[in-house]
Amino acid sequence: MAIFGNWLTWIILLPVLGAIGIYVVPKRYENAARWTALVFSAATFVVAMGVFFYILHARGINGFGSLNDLPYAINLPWINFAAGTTHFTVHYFLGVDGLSLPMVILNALLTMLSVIGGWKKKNVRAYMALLLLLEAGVMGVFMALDIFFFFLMWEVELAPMFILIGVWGSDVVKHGVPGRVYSAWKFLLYTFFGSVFMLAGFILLYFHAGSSDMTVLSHHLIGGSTTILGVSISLQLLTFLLVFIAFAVKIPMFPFHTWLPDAHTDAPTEVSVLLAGVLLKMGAYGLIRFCFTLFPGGLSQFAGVLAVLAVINILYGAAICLVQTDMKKLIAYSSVSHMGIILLGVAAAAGGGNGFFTGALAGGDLAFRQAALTGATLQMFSHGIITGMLFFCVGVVYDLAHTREIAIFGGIAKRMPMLGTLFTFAAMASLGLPGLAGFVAEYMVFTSSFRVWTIPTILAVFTMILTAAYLLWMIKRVFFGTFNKKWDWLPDISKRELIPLFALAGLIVFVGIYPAPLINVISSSLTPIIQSAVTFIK
Amino acid sequence: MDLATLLFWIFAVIMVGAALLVVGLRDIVHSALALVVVFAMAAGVYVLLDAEFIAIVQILIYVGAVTILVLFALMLTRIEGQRHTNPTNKLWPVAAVICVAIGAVIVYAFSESKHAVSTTIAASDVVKQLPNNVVRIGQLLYSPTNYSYVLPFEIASLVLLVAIVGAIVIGRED
Amino acid sequence: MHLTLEHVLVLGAVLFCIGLYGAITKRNAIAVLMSIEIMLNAVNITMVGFSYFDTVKLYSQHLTGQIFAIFIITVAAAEAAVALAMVIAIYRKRATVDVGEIDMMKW
Amino acid sequence: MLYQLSWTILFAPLLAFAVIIFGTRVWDLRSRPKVALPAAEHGHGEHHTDDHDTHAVTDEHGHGGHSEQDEDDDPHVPQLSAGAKASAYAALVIMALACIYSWVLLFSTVLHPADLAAAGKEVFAYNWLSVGGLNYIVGFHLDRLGIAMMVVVTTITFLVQFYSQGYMENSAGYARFYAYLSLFAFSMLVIVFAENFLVIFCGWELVGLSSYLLIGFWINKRAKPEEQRPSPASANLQAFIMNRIGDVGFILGIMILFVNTGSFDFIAVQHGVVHMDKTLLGIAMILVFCGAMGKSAQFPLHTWLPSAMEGPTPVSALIHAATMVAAGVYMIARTSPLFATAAPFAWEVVASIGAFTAFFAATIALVQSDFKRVLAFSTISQLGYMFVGLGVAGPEYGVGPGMFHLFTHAFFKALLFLGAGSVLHGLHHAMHKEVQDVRLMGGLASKMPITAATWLIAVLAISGFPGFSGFYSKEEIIGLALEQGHPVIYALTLATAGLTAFYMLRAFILAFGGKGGKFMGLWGGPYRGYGEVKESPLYMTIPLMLLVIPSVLAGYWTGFYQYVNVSAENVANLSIPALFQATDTWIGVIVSLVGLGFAWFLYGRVDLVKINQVVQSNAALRTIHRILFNRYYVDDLYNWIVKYVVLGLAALAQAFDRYIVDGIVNGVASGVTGTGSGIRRLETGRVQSYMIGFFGGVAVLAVVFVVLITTVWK
Repeated sequence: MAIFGNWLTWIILLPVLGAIGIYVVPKRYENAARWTALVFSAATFVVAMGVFFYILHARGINGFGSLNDLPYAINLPWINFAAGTTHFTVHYFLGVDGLSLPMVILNALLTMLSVIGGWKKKNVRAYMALLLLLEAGVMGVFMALDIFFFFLMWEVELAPMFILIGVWGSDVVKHGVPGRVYSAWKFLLYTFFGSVFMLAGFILLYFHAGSSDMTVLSHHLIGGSTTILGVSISLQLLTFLLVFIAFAVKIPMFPFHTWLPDAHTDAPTEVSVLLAGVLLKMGAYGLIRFCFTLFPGGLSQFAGVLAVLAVINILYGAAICLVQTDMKKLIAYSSVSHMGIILLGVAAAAGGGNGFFTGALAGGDLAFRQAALTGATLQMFSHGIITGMLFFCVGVVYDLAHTREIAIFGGIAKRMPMLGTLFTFAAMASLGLPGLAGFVAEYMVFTSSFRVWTIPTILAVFTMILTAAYLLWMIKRVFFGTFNKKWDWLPDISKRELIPLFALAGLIVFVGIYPAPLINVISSSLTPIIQSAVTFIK
Repeated sequence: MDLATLLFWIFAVIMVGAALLVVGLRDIVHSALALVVVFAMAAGVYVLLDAEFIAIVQILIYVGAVTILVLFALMLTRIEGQRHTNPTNKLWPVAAVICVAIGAVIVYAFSESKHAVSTTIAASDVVKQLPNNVVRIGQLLYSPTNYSYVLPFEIASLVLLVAIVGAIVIGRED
Repeated sequence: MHLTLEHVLVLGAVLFCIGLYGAITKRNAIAVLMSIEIMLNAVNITMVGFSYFDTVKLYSQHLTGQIFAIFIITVAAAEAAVALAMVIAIYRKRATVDVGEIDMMKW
Repeated sequence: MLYQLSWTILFAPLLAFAVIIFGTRVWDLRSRPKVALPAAEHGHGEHHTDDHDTHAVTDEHGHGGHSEQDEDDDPHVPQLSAGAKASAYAALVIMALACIYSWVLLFSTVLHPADLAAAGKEVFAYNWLSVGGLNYIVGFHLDRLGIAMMVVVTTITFLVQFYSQGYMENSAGYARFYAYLSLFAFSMLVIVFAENFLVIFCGWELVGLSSYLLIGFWINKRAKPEEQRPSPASANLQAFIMNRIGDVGFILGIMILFVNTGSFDFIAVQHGVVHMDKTLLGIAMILVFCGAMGKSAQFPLHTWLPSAMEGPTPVSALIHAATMVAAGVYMIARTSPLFATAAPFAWEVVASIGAFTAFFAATIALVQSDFKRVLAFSTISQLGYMFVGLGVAGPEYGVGPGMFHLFTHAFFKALLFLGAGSVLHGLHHAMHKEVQDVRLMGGLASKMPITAATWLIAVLAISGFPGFSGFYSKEEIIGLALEQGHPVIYALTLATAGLTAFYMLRAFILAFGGKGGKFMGLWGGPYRGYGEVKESPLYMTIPLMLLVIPSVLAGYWTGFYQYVNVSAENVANLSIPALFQATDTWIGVIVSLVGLGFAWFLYGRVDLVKINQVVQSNAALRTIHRILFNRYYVDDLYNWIVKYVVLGLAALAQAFDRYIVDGIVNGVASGVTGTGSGIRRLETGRVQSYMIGFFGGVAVLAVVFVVLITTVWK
């Protein structure tokens, strides 16, 4: 079977097999379940890295291709029927390029680390199995290149997430129900709300373009306009908006963001890590992969609004962080703020700009757009590892102290020096300290979007102050300052918990100091996208 | 006005009057007796319309069986000390409006509208090919080969069986 | 003035409406059932009328309307049996046959 | 080759940092005895940054008289482990080598100027990333400006590290301290070597990090509200955020330059801005200057520096006096060609803010009673001078005057701080608590003669006493202000010179002298504290003595002006003879002498208590004193803004989020469920009401149908 001859299939299949495997081992061997999960997630990671090195070996660092030139893919017909004159076809089409492969690797890595982090969870078999299923779903999202297959995977990912939050979440009562139930439903319904529009957009796209295949669609961008309730709207903008709502919910973009703080506060640690690390990236990925590639015209028309929303995301999220009393909620809102940078980058890459700077330069506007989009993509990756690390750190505190209330801690770095160090490190990375991963993307996006959207960028830069303020203030109140005797019994972080933190810290430093390889991988795939987009807009 | 029309009018007026009594009388037993009249008049109308078999069945089943059944049920569910055994609820004005509206629309539908079924063929024009149609009904119901309703008939008999069993199960004292 | 289809149909319609009125307004469950019987009869009359006044004479051989009526009578008989059994069962449980007090279908 | 390999200087401290963090510090921690608690398990392998260690796991009770609070304030170990000592030695050896190398570079460039092109030489670079046509390059280069700064950085870092062996004795975080110092040295050298705005910004943030870590070195130390002293944990937060505020301006400036020139490289930008709008360039440069304002603690971003004194004193000497705060000046000097191209208001803003800050900080320093805080404000004030020097010099004098003051100031200010540290160290041992209030000192000169003597020299140097280094650099700036036609700035700087002389000698006499001492109260006198004060160990006094040399002599190297690229004919105007011939020089000297004399007269002859009584009894003096003592209430203003405006807005946003945005979401949800349960009530369960619904619907539809048939569809 051709389908099993392709490693991409196995990237999705291995976690599923792992989930089944966990249930195959008898219930009393809990350790066996853990090791099964670890082995399968590690295997997935290895396969993902294998694909990376295969492409690297075959085509070089700049050869990660694009939709029209996929370095590694599999495309098989899957659903095919004709109703009257209408043909309906869906392909089993998986492929990776420089945009999706970093996300695939990130997902594999974070899942593996989450398995290690969640080693001691109660009801561990189900937990591990669901983590693996979640991984499989997200992998599918990142690799699917058929819009309906993508949609399917987009929905598949919801189920394990829903259960993970709903079962292992916190019991603090919210709106009259346990928080985990409230948040799980909020997460699910909110995402569904977006999905409905996405499906509508995809169907509209399908019947206008006649194909669900991304490579075909990216060649034949839809055009023209249509009339809805007497209002004439360009088809590009209409489909863009429909599809974008789903991504906006997932990113999450103001005003669709309120599910995120709830989901984060109520989710267990590892789920928060994955939620912030990869699930939010699904939205950003979709924005670039689908909206940017297929609806450049619509995106360009919308870019001004998007830039404003991005600034709201950035500043509003940061401002709210200042008054949070819960560590996890603080980090959740900081995610809102940081994801705004991605939006700003995308807006800058697609937007017409406000034309303050028009001087001819080497590379011209295009170079700045490219830098903005590459920065946004890099931000997806670096925010994933940094926020993942922050959540792991909070998780360690929570597991020991059973609270995340900032105010009741104080000076606990005295008892948890190692954790204090790593937490400070992660906070520094998050606030964009040079030499660490967060800085690279932020710097790229800000410096290049400044040329396109000057005023929004000027406003957005002030997040540097706010980010530093809320993160370091939180660190100060929790770890430094007068020692609260109540926490005299706290042990420091355990060796097992150190593994994910060290792994992420190493990655953060590497990306921060030498981002060129990652940038090359990403930009080799983004260049064709942005070029065709700019051509279309003109 | 020929005889058939005259008879029809007689039957119809009595029938409508009896039906009004069924829904109007205060004593439910009287209502049930009025219902007998309705059924009987219906049988008369069937005869007028060349449906002798239906008319016989009507007499047998409705006047004979259903009415008795109703009377038995009334007897079994008698509530002591109730003067109005057949009361009307508060919805009656609404119901009256709805009924009048529906009736008017039906009448309008087949009389005025051009979409309506339109026939003015008199009974005298009908060419009778058979002295009566009982044989024909028998063929239609039982003939296993020809164009017939044998399958629905069997299903109907099954429905009856189920109904009998169901009635026994439901009505049984536990 | 001959007997026309309109006569029959009007009769059926009037009977149907009377039955409907009764079915909606009567509080005694048995009265409701009786009203329903009236409605069924109204329909039967209509059916038989159609059968009689069928313009395409060829098909009058088929007597479709009358067959309909037979089936309706059959089902009506079954319905009456079951419904009355239910009324009696309910009466035994609740000591009432007032439809307004029977609201077991409520949420 | 000599120059090409200079990147080793840059990476040497990073090496030291890595060696300590991954090597000797782990050794140190593992060798500590584990008591009571399950001690912190320090995993092997890589931790990539700072390391807040466990101090108190090991015992404190050996030190009699240490309370619980003291243990939190400054945790100690009974004796340093081999690992801790090895950390210090590693840092010292590496820094000594770097220091020697940088001096070699200095001498060789002085002796053979032709060897190193004026534009400098790229010594190390790699492509950080490149996208489209834009290249983000991490590049380091070496030029004379950099060498001058590098000498300052490495020398003072080395001396401070040497000194810290005494000051940080038995500190539980000994190894950590050296790691941070090395990290700082690396970050500072990144700025020095930076070839483009990207790298200088990186260095900029990294020194911010090291500063953050070092100010907050005593992680659990408490605030002392009665002395208006914040806790280190608050002070470092304040420092970092204040710097970030400046950095926002900096990065905005960089962005304006970048989008107009498409490059970060200093040289390329310099070529690129020629075609740029001069006003826009001016705005960009002022934004860049904002970064310098943050880092160099210029008004209004100055409040973090006095708070930063909560860090260990060697740190104050190194970072918050000699090097890091001067990075702002260095950066402006580095970008001075851009300032020169920009509209003239850019330089004027720099000079004006510098002059105002110099005066402003000097007035505050007049009344401070905290020994270190006097020095902090004097640093702010002197940094103001440097900006004046850069701002007024104009194209003909270039960066020379400003940089020269940076150069000399670094030595004597480091000396002042290290001397202060020596005093505090002595008092800590005497009184078994941390004392920084001058009102508890007095007459220490007879007890700590070396410290006192070196301190006095530094005081004279900073006051601009003729013959000391400060005289040459400072009078030059004051003179230039007049010469280049900035009378207001001249007046401010001149007044500041007098104030500086006054408050520095005041601080000296309050600490080391007093009424009844020798030389009219200059030397010795009554000691207002308690306990037996002894001179500090040699580890601490040797750096003091060594620093005396440049504090005096650095001023005589007027070749410095030419060294940092001032054309030869203008250098003649800046030479020592020219300085001595100018009238305004002697005006400045007289002002300084008046300040010195007044301080000597007042504090050497009158009791401190008495002065206080006089001030308190006079309403005007009392008001002025209170305003100055509270630092013009700027800190309170900022606190107020943060507390009510910033946090208020944040709380507002939070409320908006919770009640409006989320309220709509939850409102929609409860709307749906509410509608559902409302509609549920329609389900009466009565068949007849359903029948009404059903047949009513039929009737309505039928009527509608009829109406349609008769009207529309006819």
